[in-house]
Amino acid sequence: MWDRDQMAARAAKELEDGMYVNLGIGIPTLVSNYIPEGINVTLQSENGMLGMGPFPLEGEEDSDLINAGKQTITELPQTAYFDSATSFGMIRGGKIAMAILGAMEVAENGDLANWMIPGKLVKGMGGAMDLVSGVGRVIVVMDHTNKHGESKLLKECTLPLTGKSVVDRIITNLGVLDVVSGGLEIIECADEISEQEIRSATEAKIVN
Amino acid sequence: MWDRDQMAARAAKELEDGMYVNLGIGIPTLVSNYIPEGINVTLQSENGMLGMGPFPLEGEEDSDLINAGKQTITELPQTAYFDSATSFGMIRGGKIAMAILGAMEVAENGDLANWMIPGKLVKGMGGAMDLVSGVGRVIVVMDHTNKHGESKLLKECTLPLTGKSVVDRIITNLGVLDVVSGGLEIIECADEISEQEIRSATEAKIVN
Amino acid sequence: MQKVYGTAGEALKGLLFDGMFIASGGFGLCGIPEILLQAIKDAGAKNLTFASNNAGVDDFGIGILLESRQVKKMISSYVGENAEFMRQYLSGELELEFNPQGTLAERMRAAGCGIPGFYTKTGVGTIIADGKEHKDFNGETYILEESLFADLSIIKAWKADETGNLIFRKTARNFNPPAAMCGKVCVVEVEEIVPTGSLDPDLIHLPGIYVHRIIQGEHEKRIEQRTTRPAA
Amino acid sequence: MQKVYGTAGEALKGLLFDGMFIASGGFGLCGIPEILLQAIKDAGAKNLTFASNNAGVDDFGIGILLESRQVKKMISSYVGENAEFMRQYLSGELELEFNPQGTLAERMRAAGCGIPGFYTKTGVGTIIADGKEHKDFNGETYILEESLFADLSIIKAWKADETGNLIFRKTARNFNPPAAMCGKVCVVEVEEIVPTGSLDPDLIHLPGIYVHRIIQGEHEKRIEQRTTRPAA
Repeated sequence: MWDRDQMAARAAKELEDGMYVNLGIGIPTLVSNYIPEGINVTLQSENGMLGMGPFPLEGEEDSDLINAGKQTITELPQTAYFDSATSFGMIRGGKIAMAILGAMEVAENGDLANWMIPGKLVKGMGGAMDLVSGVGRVIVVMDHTNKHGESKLLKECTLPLTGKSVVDRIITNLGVLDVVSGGLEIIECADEISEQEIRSATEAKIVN
Repeated sequence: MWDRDQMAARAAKELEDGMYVNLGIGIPTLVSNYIPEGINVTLQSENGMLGMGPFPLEGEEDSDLINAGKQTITELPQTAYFDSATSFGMIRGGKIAMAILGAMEVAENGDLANWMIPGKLVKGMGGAMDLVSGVGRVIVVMDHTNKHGESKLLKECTLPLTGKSVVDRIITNLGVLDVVSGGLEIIECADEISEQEIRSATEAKIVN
Repeated sequence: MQKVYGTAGEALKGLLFDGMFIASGGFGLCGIPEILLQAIKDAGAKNLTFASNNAGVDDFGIGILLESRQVKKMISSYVGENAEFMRQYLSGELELEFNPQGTLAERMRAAGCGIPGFYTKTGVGTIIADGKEHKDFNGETYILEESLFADLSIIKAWKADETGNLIFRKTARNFNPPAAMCGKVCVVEVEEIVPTGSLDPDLIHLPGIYVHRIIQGEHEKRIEQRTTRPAA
Repeated sequence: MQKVYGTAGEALKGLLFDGMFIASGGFGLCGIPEILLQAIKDAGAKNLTFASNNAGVDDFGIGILLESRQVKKMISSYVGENAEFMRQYLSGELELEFNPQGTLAERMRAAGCGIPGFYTKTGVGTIIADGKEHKDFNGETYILEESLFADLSIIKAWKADETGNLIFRKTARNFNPPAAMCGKVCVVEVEEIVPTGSLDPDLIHLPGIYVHRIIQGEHEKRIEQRTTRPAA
């Protein structure tokens, strides 16, 4: 079984040199700690920045320089700033090669739910709907099951969707699965996890 | 009867302090020579500039600084440059208060034809269709009649339209006419021109 | 024509009315028109509709107008930072229209560019698409989003010249340019007004044609989440 | 990933094919990708469709590809400067689709922003509207314009850093940013490539994400109409 950092490290293997990538909040943010040697990726912050750097040193925080999670960050030599219409223009126009996002549920057809639980507090979708419908490749990183032990990889999502048939690959604490024709395909098992364990923890149809 | 410069001077009286204005090629270009004292207007060049200055001194031409007529120009202290999508965004979004344009024909309902003569050489509409459909007020400056003495203010345009019901005011060598409900209204007669002379030189219906 | 005003109250004079629709720049608490929001609170206009990506926090940004019950409706993409917002929303006092963040930005930009509607893939197959026109282009389905034409735009920039040419700083640019474009009138607050001619014409972020009134003021520029890394 | 190439020929390698659709920046002869156009001529790709505001003059800009009969179709707003163009058009050798200038720019920008179609008032009631969907918004009629998705964008900028961040100079910006956005691949020619980190991140006109290949070269930058005023 992988922990959060191992999941992030596995997700980082998806990155290719020269890619422009958007990382969501939570485990996806950790991916930037595991970018492989020799791979140069540019991180987009959808509030208007390409080339997002690490958190600032104490005392160097700049209130005009935050990421999409409203955290203080820094710039890099290749950084460029732009407005929100331009930022989502590049997201919606397919210029961002990949988004790595968290999720509440993924369905076997690639449907994604990660923004709303009806009856509970509703915070909003932010840029998630734009990202999943616009970027080249959508990678979900999440626990395989919820805290009640129920599969988060479902036949159909029960929560309101963020996007329809948008997920390409799911990286969980149990392994890696791709959304393919007819269902999910197991690509890789986490350390000391068997394909059988993935199958029994998965409600969605597995095709291999 | 007004000459070209008098027509331009009359058109310049349409300008109000603080206006952003687009001037077409020909007589409209002369308008900038007659901007009244105390009136500050900003000229847009639709290839991507606000705050268009005069032609450069000889030797100071800059191939990167031209107007929409492809002529070398200069910048002013308030100048801002932008791309063509932004430039026409402000034109189409109604941010330009006024366009002063030449015309081949104007109809009594405000239809304008100024871009194409079928069977003759076709050069293209450039930005004219965007301007007439987008700016706050469209002023046409043109001779009242063509070289055969025929009215250019018509019941209906015979040439392909640049815009439908877009002209607000027409300034000709004979006077000033507004497009109003039901036809054209004579607002002003040129020096030594009578209303009767305007009427007999005009095919369009005059309502006053 | 003079665009520079002495105070936010003077700059907003004659522009506010009950029930109006205001577009505001800013993302979180970054680049928000904090002085103009305070002036709107002081002026007391009611039943306001705001298009703004976020709703501020309880005591800063649009939050201060929620607290004073001046807001009828929010058009936003994310309002999670604001407890008072949640309370008013769940009790039915406040209307809320969620927009995907890119849809919100594009609806503002489109309004400013004379485009009343555009097609997007964002939201297709979700509740966002309910009731919207669907149309296929090149074998893919898109939905029609209509533009946001506001009565007033309020934005925050870093510097302005006296003709309203603006430059923004870092990620404080965010929604300010599109918000500026979509209003009938745009009022901007800046940290510094510089003489016309001192900004490079190639480096203007938003030309003065979009800006009608300008004030200079002191900005708190509050940080929402102060995150740092340890010194190496 | 290396974006900087030695020559225009190298930068275009593998990108050209007969019948392809190319979007080009520039207005008149100002800010045109003159080196890349020459390289396309040298490469000999045929039956090209170009989206470009103008068609150059007889011996410069896209004009050189008209002369060599490599262009099948132009999508332009104004082609009046080019006698060879007129000859080929009137003889039926060349297809021509006139677009209002703003519609052309917006169709490029929209394609780059994932918008396959948008509504505009421009052209309503004219031959431009023939066969296009009409739709009313708020009591006014608009037409649907579809976006221009190009196989390749060729543009000209002033400076680039090694990651493709671009700045343009004065009115040579024009169609270059929207043209850059609408292609699957964008190749840019610049007057100077500067080290990454030497451009101010607040002052980038077009971020490097839109730019795939860069060359530096000597530009003729021909002036179409040299107009001057007398010394006072």
